[in-house]
Amino acid sequence: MSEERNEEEIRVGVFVCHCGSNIGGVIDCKKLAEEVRNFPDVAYTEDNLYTCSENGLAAIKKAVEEHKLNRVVVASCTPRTHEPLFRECISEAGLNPYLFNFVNIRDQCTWVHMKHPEEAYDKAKDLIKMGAAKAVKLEPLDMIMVNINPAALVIGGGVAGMSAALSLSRQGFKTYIVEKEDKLGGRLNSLHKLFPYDIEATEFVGKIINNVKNAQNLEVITSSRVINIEGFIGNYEVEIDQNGNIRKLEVGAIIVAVGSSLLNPQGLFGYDGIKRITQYELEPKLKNKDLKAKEVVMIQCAGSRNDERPYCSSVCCMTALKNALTIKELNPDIHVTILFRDLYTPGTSYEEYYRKAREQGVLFVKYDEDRMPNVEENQVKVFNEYIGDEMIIAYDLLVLSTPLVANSDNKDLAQLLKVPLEANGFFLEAHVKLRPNDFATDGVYIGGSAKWPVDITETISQGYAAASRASTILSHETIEVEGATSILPEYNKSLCTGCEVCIKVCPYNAIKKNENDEIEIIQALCKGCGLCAATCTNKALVIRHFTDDQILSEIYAYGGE
Amino acid sequence: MRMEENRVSFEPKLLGFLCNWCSYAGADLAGVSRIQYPPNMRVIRVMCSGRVDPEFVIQALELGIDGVYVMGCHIGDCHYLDGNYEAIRKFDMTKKFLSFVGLDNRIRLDWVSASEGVRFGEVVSKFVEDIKALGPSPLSGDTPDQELLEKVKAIREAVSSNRMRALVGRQRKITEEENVYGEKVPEEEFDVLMDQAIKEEYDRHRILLALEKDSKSVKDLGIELNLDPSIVLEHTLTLKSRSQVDFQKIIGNTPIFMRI
Amino acid sequence: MTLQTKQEEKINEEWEPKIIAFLCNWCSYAGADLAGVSRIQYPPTIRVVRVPCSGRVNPYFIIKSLMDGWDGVVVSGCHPGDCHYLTGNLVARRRFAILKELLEFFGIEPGRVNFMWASAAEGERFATLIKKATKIVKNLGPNKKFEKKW
Amino acid sequence: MEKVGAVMVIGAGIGGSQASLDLADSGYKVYLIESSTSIGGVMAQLDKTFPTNDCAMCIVSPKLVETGRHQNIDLSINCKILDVSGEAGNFNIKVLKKTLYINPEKCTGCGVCGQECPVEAIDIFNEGLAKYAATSVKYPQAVPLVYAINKDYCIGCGICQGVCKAKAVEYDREDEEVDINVGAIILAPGFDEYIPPEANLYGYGKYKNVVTSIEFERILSASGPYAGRVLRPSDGDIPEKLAFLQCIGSRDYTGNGQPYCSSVCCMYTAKEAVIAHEHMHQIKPTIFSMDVRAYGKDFDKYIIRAQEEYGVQYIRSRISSIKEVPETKDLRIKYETEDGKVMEEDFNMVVLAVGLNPPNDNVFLAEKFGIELNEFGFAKTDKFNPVQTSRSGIYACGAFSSPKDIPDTVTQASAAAGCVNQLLYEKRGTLITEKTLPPEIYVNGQPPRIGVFICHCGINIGGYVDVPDVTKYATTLPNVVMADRNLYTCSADTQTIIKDKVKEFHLNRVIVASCTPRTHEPLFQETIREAGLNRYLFQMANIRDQCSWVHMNEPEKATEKAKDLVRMAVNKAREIEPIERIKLPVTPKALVVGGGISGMVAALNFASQEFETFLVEKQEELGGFARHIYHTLEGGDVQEFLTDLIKKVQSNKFIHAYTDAEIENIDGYIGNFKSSVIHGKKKERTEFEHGVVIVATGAKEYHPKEYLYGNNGNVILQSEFEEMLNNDKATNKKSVVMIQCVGSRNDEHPYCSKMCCAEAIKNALLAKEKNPDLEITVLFRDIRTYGFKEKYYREAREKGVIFLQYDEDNPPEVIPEDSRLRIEVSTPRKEKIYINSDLLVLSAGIYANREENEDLAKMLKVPLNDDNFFLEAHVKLRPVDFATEGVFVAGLAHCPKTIEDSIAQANAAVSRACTILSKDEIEAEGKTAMVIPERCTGCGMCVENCAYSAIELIDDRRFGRVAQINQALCKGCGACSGNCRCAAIDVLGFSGEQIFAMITGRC
Repeated sequence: MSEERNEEEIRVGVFVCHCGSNIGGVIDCKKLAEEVRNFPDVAYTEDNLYTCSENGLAAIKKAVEEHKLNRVVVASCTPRTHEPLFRECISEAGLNPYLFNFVNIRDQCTWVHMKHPEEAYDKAKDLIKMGAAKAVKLEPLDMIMVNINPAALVIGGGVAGMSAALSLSRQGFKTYIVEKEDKLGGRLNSLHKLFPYDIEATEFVGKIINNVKNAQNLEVITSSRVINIEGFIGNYEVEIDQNGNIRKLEVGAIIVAVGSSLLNPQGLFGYDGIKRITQYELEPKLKNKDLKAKEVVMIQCAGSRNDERPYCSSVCCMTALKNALTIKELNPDIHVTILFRDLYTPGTSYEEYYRKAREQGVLFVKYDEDRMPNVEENQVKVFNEYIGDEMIIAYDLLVLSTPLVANSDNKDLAQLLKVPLEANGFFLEAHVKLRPNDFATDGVYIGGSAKWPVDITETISQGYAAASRASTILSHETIEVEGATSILPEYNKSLCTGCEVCIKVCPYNAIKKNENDEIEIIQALCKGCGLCAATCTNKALVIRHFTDDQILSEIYAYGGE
Repeated sequence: MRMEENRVSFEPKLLGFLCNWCSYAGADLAGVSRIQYPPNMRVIRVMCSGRVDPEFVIQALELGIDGVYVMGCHIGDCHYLDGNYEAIRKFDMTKKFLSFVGLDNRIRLDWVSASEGVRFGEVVSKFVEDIKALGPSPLSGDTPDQELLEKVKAIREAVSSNRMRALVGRQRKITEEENVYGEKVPEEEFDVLMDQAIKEEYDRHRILLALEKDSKSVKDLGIELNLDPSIVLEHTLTLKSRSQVDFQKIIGNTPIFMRI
Repeated sequence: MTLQTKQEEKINEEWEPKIIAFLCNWCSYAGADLAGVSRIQYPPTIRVVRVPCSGRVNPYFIIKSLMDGWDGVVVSGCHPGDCHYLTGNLVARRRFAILKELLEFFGIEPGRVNFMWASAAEGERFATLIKKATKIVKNLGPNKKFEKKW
Repeated sequence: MEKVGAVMVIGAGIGGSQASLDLADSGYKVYLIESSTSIGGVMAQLDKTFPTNDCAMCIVSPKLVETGRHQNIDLSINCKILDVSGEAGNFNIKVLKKTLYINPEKCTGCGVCGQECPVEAIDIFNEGLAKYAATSVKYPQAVPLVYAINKDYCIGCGICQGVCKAKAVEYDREDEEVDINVGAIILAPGFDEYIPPEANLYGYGKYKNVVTSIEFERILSASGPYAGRVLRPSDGDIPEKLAFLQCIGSRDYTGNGQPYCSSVCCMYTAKEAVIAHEHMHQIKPTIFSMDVRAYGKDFDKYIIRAQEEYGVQYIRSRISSIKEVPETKDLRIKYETEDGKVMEEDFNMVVLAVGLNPPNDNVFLAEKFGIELNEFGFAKTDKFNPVQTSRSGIYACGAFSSPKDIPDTVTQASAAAGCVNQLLYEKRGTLITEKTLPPEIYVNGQPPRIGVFICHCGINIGGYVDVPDVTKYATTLPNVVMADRNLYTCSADTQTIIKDKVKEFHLNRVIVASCTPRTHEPLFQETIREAGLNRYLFQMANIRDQCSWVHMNEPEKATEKAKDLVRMAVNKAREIEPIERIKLPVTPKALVVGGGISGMVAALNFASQEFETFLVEKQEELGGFARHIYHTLEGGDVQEFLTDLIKKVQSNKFIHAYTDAEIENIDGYIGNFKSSVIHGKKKERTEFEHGVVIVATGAKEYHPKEYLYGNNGNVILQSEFEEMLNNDKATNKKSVVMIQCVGSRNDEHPYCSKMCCAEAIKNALLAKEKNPDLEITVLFRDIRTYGFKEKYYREAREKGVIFLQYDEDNPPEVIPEDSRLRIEVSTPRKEKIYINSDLLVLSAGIYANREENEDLAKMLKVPLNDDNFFLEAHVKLRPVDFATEGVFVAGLAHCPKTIEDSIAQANAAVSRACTILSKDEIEAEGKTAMVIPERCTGCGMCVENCAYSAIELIDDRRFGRVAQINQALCKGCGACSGNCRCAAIDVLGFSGEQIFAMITGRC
């Protein structure tokens, strides 16, 4: 249906692979290669022992020149592993890499039909017939080049943001930090000591801050926030508002490091801010050494691992231990009792820290989720699991270990970046295991507690991880974007009525209406899934390399029309 | 040749659409683990199960293929986030259309993840057995059932009419998220509308095909398509208002319609 | 499209007659608009001149059109009794009855000039009348009686 | 309370629209509130209308377009009334404007959203016979042509917003509450037709081929779902044998219908039968009816024509049962013929002539507006003023007060406007805004500088015609200085672009190539006038409705045609000159001819608005026909009403009443009449000037020659019988016989006199009241007690009055037998019956005296119909106007009618007259004819042709006997110039040169 198809004659070359005995052992590849010869538009066939080997590839290149082939089909293993290899090979032979089709006659044929060699042979022949039919309809595609602006924006000036920014700026990329507050440091500014090595928080974060201050090509913009983001990977235009005046930054990648917030403890165990405080309110007291209490009781999982916040905030146990040890250090006679459900001190140094606290005389009492400690004016009643009886512990200072929660303004930032949030409001990464610091949308990365409450070490490593992921694209002037994307071709423009069903169905917001009100696909964002073409009400959109014609030709080849 | 074979030795011709990231990978894993399953199914690789256009499924059945299997990632796993959600909606609509001609049990939709090599073998085997039990498709072989072929052709055209594609294209967002008024349309309410549209478009495209052969009256159409003539009249006049059909002449007291 | 034989379609394919149509503003012009609103297709052979009433069409306009090389003329007014100006169409009807004979006397084929009546609600009828007029003029072939002006 | 010079009209059917136009033209601000999404009401659903078989669309859409565009009418659609407070002269009404989800200003009505909408919903306008999209317009020619989203069907998929190029779809548009302050309210919500209930015995809803008459109307309509072909719903065949059942839901005492007669079903059934036969000649219609109530003007002639010319068969019988034949889906009807035989006949299709119910929300409206409803649920109105509801300041017109047809509705609409005039005349013109226009640029003598604007209309033109190519072509045409294209030329922002371009390029001609001039020419003329150009320096080329939309499959030919049309428009534009609309002064006085009830009511209405009125009556005293009527059937005391009227007329200082007077001469034209009258014993002659004339000369009671009237004392007329009853002179009678249709519905007077049945029943009831065991027998052909009069017919039967139908061909014979009479009657069952009675009362009809009417008609140059009554301009839409402007008719002079109808028509005539008297000068139509004296030979052919008698031959000093056109009366139809042998008459705007230019300009 497309106009551009060049009129010269289609000549398909089919290369049947033995893959040693994996294929050749089950079906007769030589006979297959000969039989395939008389399929329509097939100009040359050949079988070889290992098509993916050096001489296999050389054979293909030779055949392409000699027989003036303009389509190549390789029947062997799975395209998932070998398609890039063969695309590379035929492009070296001067053919557009997309004029190649892969037929899987090993993993999905000979290996799985060993006991039925004749049917396997028929199946292989059918698959090659389908592959050749599709090859005839293939059209040359060029990879879409997107030029990258080698600059990065880091949102959030906490320790995660600073680490990422330092790493990127040292690699020579122009980097901006946008921080909501009037100074860098984030949560660390309010802490006294840092576990497990009891380093002074202010001193630690101070070092990082002045690294940031005298780093080249790193600009810090405080008390400012992001109000609009346009564009796509490599070409973002970010508008920020620094108390009143609007600035426009042009960057190639964005790192989200906005961290998390403290839970508002109102209503938890009778919190009053004087006698019953949180760990974070305890820190400054320890810093200035004004602690008069004699009996200190700490309650773990205060407000977390319940229905409202069904997650563990991972840092509260270590914070409690740190503060407990600091108290003991100030005055060993102060009794400290920690009521806990489970103590999370993973790793070697954390477990050691826990043993150290026990040695200093900190008492640990386990309570059960169903029977929460009952806090009265100056004593706590708690059912001790180990002795199976209720204990009464007097206190003159109650410290609650409250969890970290997602920032309330995550939703607005997510909207701007068009990225999803998970159930508790933290940012949702592309894949929990394989792409922990990427977003599904290319060009946007994440690190630190913005994704999930983590301790300082984890935060810093995630900062660096996000920076390195960003540098994978910033390091190129241009990057190749998936070539087989969807497109509204010129010859179909009259079919499109502008109903916008495609815009609404695209998971990547990769389709928009340009200024003269026509549908346009943002090639850089399109992943080529084909949802829009399958949904288009008037069949105007076309998915390149998987067009309706190509798939239908495969069906006809098999159906026997 | 196929017709005389008795039920046991009949080898169904099956077509599979496998999504590149999960089910195709599952199939490869079955290969790598040398899991054996019957060789009846030929596979077409697509990037996502959401890409499978209902027209492909019906075109395959029309060519006499005995069964079509569409496979995608498990819900929530889709590489493209919600491709398989759309696949469900398209598959349900296709199944409802095919239920008019009793071919709905020859298509199947399933989820196979990249790590389920064993399961891939099992589901394919099960599919081959089920189709074997059904016997060859009435449209397969050299003498396909002509009347049924006409109906399946009509279904293929109805399925790609812009009305059906608009409804199925917007169904998920409107019933699961929200429509333009910010309201969620209840699933059953949308189904009633969808079923009505499916029945209407099916009848209308059968009428269009019948008229394409030659001009006929409403009564002849009623007999040929065994539909109540009053419904045929309603549809024919709707098609006329969309200038797809027009009056040709009047014989006695009966107007004859023709395709434009 | 009426079911013409393939071969017949071929000949008529290239030549499309040029027909000038005097339509009365209140009924026939409104009928033509309704054909448009209901998307009823008819051949693109007519060029419309809007007149207040079919009574306005002076015989000289018709003769001037034929002399100027138009292949056909159509004059369409309101049904008797519908006329917005009460008797305009009745005057026109009598006038055109005589004019038809005069044209035959000039040797102009009778089919070239067609008088018809279509109301504002008869979009369908207007389209069929235009199809009929086009068919007649097409069969008569191009207007050779008068020397062509272009 | 300060009076407000504005009026609210509820319901924009034909009644509401007419009342709004009258008031808007008389200087009042009108708020027209419509509940549905387009104006036109039920009339827009009709295919043709009786008695003229006009196509409803042809005659109503120009009026609807005018209502939609009128500067003083503020139209709101899709509305609901929330609350009403205040009193006559100053009401406050809270109106809820429900959202259409589409912005009316931006929507151009192109219809793409309707085509692309995937949801199909039942199309209420087409009575469920067709489907339409959730986004739709009521019917193709809807006014205003604005699409609306029907929220109940819409699933919210958002496609219409995407495809709408004008960005008019706004899903977040809210409902809007508006407070409106007006001086008077007119209720015109129309009616709802009777729908047979679930378990009805006609099989409606069960048998496919049984349809209601309104559904059949859509089947007949050329723009309906069946495209004008009459097909039956079960299998699309043409129903050769078509049956109509009358009185479905009317004259029904079983409780599931209405007891009254719905007045219009007899006539619309006859029309539907005639049109069905006209569309499909093989259809043979049969009508099962009781009485055939064709009481209106030319109605009887229509019934006779239906039977003779269209083969419609009438069977006088109420059917007993109707069963469907399963195989053929035909319907087997069992009925008894007049002569007693039981018949069974199969019909292919049955149409139920359903009656008219009050609107479904009548109780709601009555509550909100604080008006009373009568026993049948219609608005209760005053005995002697049928438009005045129970609350002062609030009027009702049309079917909301009683079931009535279109002419009566239009008359009542104007009557309601007439009453509003009386209430608010001081506040006339206070709330309307005169648009200030810049002075016109003088362009005569300048070379033509033409600007061409070509429209895409979204994709409606751009999708098929290569608009850029046509624009490029336009720039190559001679005298074209600029040409450009825009997405929607009719949108508000493009109007400003046009004005800027006119200034920038000094354009003196403007051409727009887009849709149809019928709806859009006034809009663009207004725009270029605001840019300082004369309105008529404008031309349109229709490249949408008559080009792109109808040649969709041939885009290249459509583009070529578009170029031709643009070139022809440019050629014509080169020839056009500016046209001045001449202004005519208006004398704010009125002449009323005839001093009967109509004349007096009209004169009093004028006087109450302080217009000086001259009332001329031929007899010695006022009163006219009603002098010898005592009561109306409904019990109104006519004599008391009459004497009160006469007293008021004689005492009113604005009325000069001349009795025993003869009009000597009337000449002049609209706004400038000069008349002279000779009155009184001494034959004094008075002359006076006036702006308008109301003809209310009434008619004569027929004095029969038949049935021994005049030579047997026992044979009297109904009027004489009423006099006897009121003076107790009939106590000694034992048996009275009445004969109906004496001197009516025969060859001499082939029409029904409409009021004799009512008179007969009134007298019979009065006689029975005075003497219960008096034996009364009424010999009738059809009892035509239409509307609520049916109640009295039933009462008479209950009181023992015997009604006997006689056959038209052999009427009863009267044989005097000593002091009594023997009356022989042959009934349809072919038996002979003898009645001995001592009194025979004849119901004599009404006739128009030819000589008297003729000389007045000559003076006013107005026509008479063949029954010598005055012929109105249009039976349906201008029932009180004459074709000649400024002259109006009321009362019996127009046709026989009841007293309330005459009163309504009198007020209506005054309201129509006020549209002229309310202005100190009126503008005549611009595009009129124009004589070139040098060429005129004075043959006078044009004078005969002119339907508006706007031409006369004068003796000109220089050119001798030549024709001269009265610009005020000329409508510009051009019939005269079409016939002129020496091309001496041309029509401005459609001149000879302009049309030649379009024909010849081929370059």
